[in-house]
Amino acid sequence: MQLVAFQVVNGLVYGMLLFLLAAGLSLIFGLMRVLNLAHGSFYMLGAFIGLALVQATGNYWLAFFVAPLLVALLGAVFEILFLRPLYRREHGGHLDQMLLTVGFIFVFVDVVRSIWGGDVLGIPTPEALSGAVSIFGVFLPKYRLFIIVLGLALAATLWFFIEYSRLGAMLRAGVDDADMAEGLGINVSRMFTLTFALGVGLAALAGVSSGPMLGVHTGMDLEILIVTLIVVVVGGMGSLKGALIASILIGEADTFGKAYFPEATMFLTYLIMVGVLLFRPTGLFGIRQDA
Amino acid sequence: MSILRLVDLTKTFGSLLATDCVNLSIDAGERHVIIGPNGAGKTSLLNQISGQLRPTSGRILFKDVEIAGLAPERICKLGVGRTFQRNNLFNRLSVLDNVRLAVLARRGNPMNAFVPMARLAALESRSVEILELVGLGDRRAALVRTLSYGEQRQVEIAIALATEPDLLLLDEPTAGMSPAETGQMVSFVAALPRTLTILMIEHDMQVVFSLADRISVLHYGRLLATGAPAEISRNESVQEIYLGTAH
Amino acid sequence: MPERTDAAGLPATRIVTILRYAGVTLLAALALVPLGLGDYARSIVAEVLLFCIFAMSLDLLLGFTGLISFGHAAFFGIGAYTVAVLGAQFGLHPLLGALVALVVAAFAAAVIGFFCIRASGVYFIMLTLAFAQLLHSVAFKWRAVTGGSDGLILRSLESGVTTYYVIFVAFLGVYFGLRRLIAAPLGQVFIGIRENETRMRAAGYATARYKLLSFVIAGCLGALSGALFALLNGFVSPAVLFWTLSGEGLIMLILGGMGTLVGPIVGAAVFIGLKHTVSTYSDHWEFVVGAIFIACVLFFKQGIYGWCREILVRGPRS
Amino acid sequence: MRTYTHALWSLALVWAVAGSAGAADEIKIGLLYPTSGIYAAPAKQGIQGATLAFEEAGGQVAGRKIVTIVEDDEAKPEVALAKAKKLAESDRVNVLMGIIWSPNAMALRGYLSERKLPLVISEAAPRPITQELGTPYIFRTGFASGQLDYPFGQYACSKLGYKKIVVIAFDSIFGRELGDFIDAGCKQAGGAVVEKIYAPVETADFAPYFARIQQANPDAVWALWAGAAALRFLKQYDDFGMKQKYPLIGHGALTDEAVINAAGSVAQGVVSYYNWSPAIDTPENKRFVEAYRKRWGSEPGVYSAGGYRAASAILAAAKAVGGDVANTPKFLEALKAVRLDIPSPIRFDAHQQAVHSLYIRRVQPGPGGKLVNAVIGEVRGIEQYWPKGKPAK
Repeated sequence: MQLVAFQVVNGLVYGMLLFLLAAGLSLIFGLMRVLNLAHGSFYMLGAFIGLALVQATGNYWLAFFVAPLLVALLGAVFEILFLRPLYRREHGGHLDQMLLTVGFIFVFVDVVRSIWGGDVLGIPTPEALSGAVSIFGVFLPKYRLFIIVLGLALAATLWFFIEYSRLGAMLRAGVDDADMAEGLGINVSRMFTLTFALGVGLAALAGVSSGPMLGVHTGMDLEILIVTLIVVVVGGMGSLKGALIASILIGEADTFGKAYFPEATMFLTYLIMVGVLLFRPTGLFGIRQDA
Repeated sequence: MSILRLVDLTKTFGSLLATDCVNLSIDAGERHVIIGPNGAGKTSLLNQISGQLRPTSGRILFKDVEIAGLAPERICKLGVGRTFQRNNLFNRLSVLDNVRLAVLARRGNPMNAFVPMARLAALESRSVEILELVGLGDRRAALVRTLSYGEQRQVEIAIALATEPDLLLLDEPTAGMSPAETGQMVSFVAALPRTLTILMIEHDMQVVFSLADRISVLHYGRLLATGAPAEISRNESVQEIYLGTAH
Repeated sequence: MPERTDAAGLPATRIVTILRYAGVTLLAALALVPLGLGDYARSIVAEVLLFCIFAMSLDLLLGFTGLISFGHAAFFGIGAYTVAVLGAQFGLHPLLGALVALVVAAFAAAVIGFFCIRASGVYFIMLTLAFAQLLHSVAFKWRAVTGGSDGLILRSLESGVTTYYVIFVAFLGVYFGLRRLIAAPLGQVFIGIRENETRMRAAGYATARYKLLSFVIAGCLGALSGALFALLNGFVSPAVLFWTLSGEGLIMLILGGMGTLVGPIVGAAVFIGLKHTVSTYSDHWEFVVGAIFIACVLFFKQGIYGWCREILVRGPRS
Repeated sequence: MRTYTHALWSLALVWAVAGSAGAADEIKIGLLYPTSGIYAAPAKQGIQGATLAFEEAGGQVAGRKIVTIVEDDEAKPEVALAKAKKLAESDRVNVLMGIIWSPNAMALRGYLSERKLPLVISEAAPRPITQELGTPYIFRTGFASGQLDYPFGQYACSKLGYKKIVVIAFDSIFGRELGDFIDAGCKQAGGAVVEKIYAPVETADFAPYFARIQQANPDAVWALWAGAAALRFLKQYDDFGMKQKYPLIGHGALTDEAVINAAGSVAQGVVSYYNWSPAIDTPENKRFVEAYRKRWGSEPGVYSAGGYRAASAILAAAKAVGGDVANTPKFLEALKAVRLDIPSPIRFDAHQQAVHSLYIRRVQPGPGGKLVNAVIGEVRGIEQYWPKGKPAK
């Protein structure tokens, strides 16, 4: 029983990390119809910028807040410079935008490697969260519990923001129908920039907060990208609820798979995805997609 | 003898009723026009008949065969051709290729992977025949995207005719046309053989009254009235909610 | 905007004649390569030719049918592994292995395609990617058959020159075969689906069936290129199934220009050429790939070939 | 017709360029390293180590200039093969060295024999290539898989007193093989591996496996992880309080200098083994470490030592044949006789595999507080391990 509880919690930790990434990717896609394949690269940038800030200031929490902001800023610039010129193209230029983000996967990883080298790096666990606690006989590192709390808090904040704020309402309108939103006088291009910045900022937050747990290295972008894409596809593109549920589902499946069917772990997530898409071609909570 | 029968046809989008229990029967050879204000569910109705939309409930009988919920290509093969409200063409292909693709589906072997299309003379002559019928014979080499809007509407009709339908669905064939083009379109449709049944949506009342054998009025998804043009123009509730607003 | 490939539709101008001459010269030169070039240069040309096949097969899917696959490496890998496994485990001659590879790939493409074609847009992209990654995992895990990460070594043909001519003939076959197919009704139906699927269905085409057919043909040709790769290289590892290969296929298409048959050939040649030169002189090969990709998407939408054609047809800035 | 003439001219030009060969009095050495991608850092170390050796020799042997050409094998066997062909046929190198990614060594084997081109492997460890699949053209100055692991299994059981061991390694042929060799070594010394866990190479989260370790309740855990995964493993092993309960021992990659620098205190106390450590306290090693530091301004790692060693072997053999490396049979003979002392002593066995010393190291703060792999034990003259028994001569 304790072992099962232990695995459930660990699955949740992984799931929450995936959620931070999936939420951003899903929002960006839902609103902008852009499949941002460089999402993992922003995750990596978050981790490396966070690491640089920790090394420069010695303060983890500064890095925790500032690195995502910097990456969000970078994302805004990225959206304005590279994605925006393409919306006018055929079918909104979405294929071109996706291909563009593929190009940036290569560019970002090379830039990061040039700056930080190819060595393995780590962010030390902040003092307050190092060590472990024992809950009902289950031994858990404090930092992992922090990741769970962080993920749930952000899920609640995002939900609240989307349901109740003005910006959130505009975002929902945009996800439902971009043409209509423009008709309602919403400044769609500013919305796009903000959403993209928010999305990649969340990815960067995932990067900097995974640092103390998973380390920082130049392969982390692709490691996380594929599984994030699977989560988003299973949950349904554009759905926050879908992203949350699918993140937990994939996180738990992966953890339990490793513990109990180690030979099949590599296939498990793919099988879930194929299975879900077989019955629901747009994911568990996906919006209809005509593009 | 009726060629198309709609029985209790209903389509909902969430809480919105696009088609509300519509019963309608159309005779072979009839020219039937559906009118109704914007958002009355006219195009939704057409889309259900031609298979782009799947009805929520009810039946669609074409030549006494149930076609509700069939795929568009199946329905097309059974003999229902259509045009779209907004031009829906192969914009980067030539006029000839647009029509030839439809001719190929009906008269050729689309699985042929060896003989160049240009060498299949029968397909080409048939396509040219249809293009000349709609008055685009000399525009066959032009790319569709370079055509005028009215010419593109003609390509729409040409493609629909090339599928050799028994029932032709026209979704606002004169929308966006100049008065002269509209006149041409009316005489063209009027000249189509009576072996072809036509169900069309139209806003322009002049067009409606010069073509229709019978008219149906849709309002918020419900069929308000069906009858000969004279009856419809006398119908009080129609005048109130439809003709009234049109004035 | 890539123009449609329709050999018959082009005006018989001087430009066409020039292009034809250039094409014939190129083919003649390619036929003579083994006589003049050394082993290494010849194997590079052979590599270019087989990646031309890969890029053309992807183009059939993406450029002609409008299906964006991000998992074409799956078929390349199926082809390569079929030849390698049959050769290494059963001693089958690689050329026979290549034939078997086509059958295996057709079957696999039918199954994978059946699942993928149900989905559209991004979901299609993701499913193709997922299937390719799944196969990558299989190649990694199924050590007894695939050799895992160590890969498989296979017997090559009697001589490098023979291998070259096998690849050259396959290239000719695929190029002229696809040219025929594109001009034929089936190819025109594919183009129709790319241009407007709704219209095609309303005109009576069961488009799902044709998309699946396109997927299967592209899969077979992709497998052919993979089989030739195994033949040329004498070695196969899970890298041939990795998603970066699918990405490189896309780069070749964008670089050369999709929706034409010459475009992928130009793209594959330039890409492979660049890869071999840049990686010798710089460790920033990834950056260069990314930058090319970005530049093509932003500025050269029609690709090198499309751009050249435009200049030839219209004259420079006329 | 003009078009044809032009095309033929350009074709002739291509022939001319491709056909040109290098000067005959140079010693051309091809370095095959994965200089891009995730192995870029080890590759850089290896190349720097080799370069240091070539520079110390004055860039020449017996008056012949040493020319090195570096190619990126991208840690992909297909690429390694293509690049080896390029180095052999286009650059016409006399000898190849390098290779970190094991499958690449296997992929080159047939081609090297066909081409009669010598290769000195600096790192890649696939065992068969110096055993049942040995060829006259392949030498290895690095270790073969099992070479260090089997004796370490014995050492852990007999000297460290760990009778019950759990193996946790990345899932690959190499990882599984090493697990088996540890097992065999343990058994030989009266212990046993009670559970073997093989997880994907890119494993991010090890927590699910910790439960299995707890269930097995071993005396120690032997781990094989490299690079980023090693860092994660060390961190998470410590986070979950596993290190206090089950002492961690492992392959040298687990406590590579780059890894322990990034990991910090969580790596402290881990016992590992390798054929080298920068902390080996001999004059030869100190000389190497000092020279490397001075030349490159950074600390040497195991790959630096590996590159230096492979390059030194080539230099020594080239010297023995008076620079005539183009005479392959003579050069191969000379290679077999090479013995090196810097940075640590090696010689080749009859199968062209280097005989190493095994260094048992513990991660602890060195002078200046920085963590180092301090040497706590040494076993000399370690020959490669033959799981199926050494063939009778």
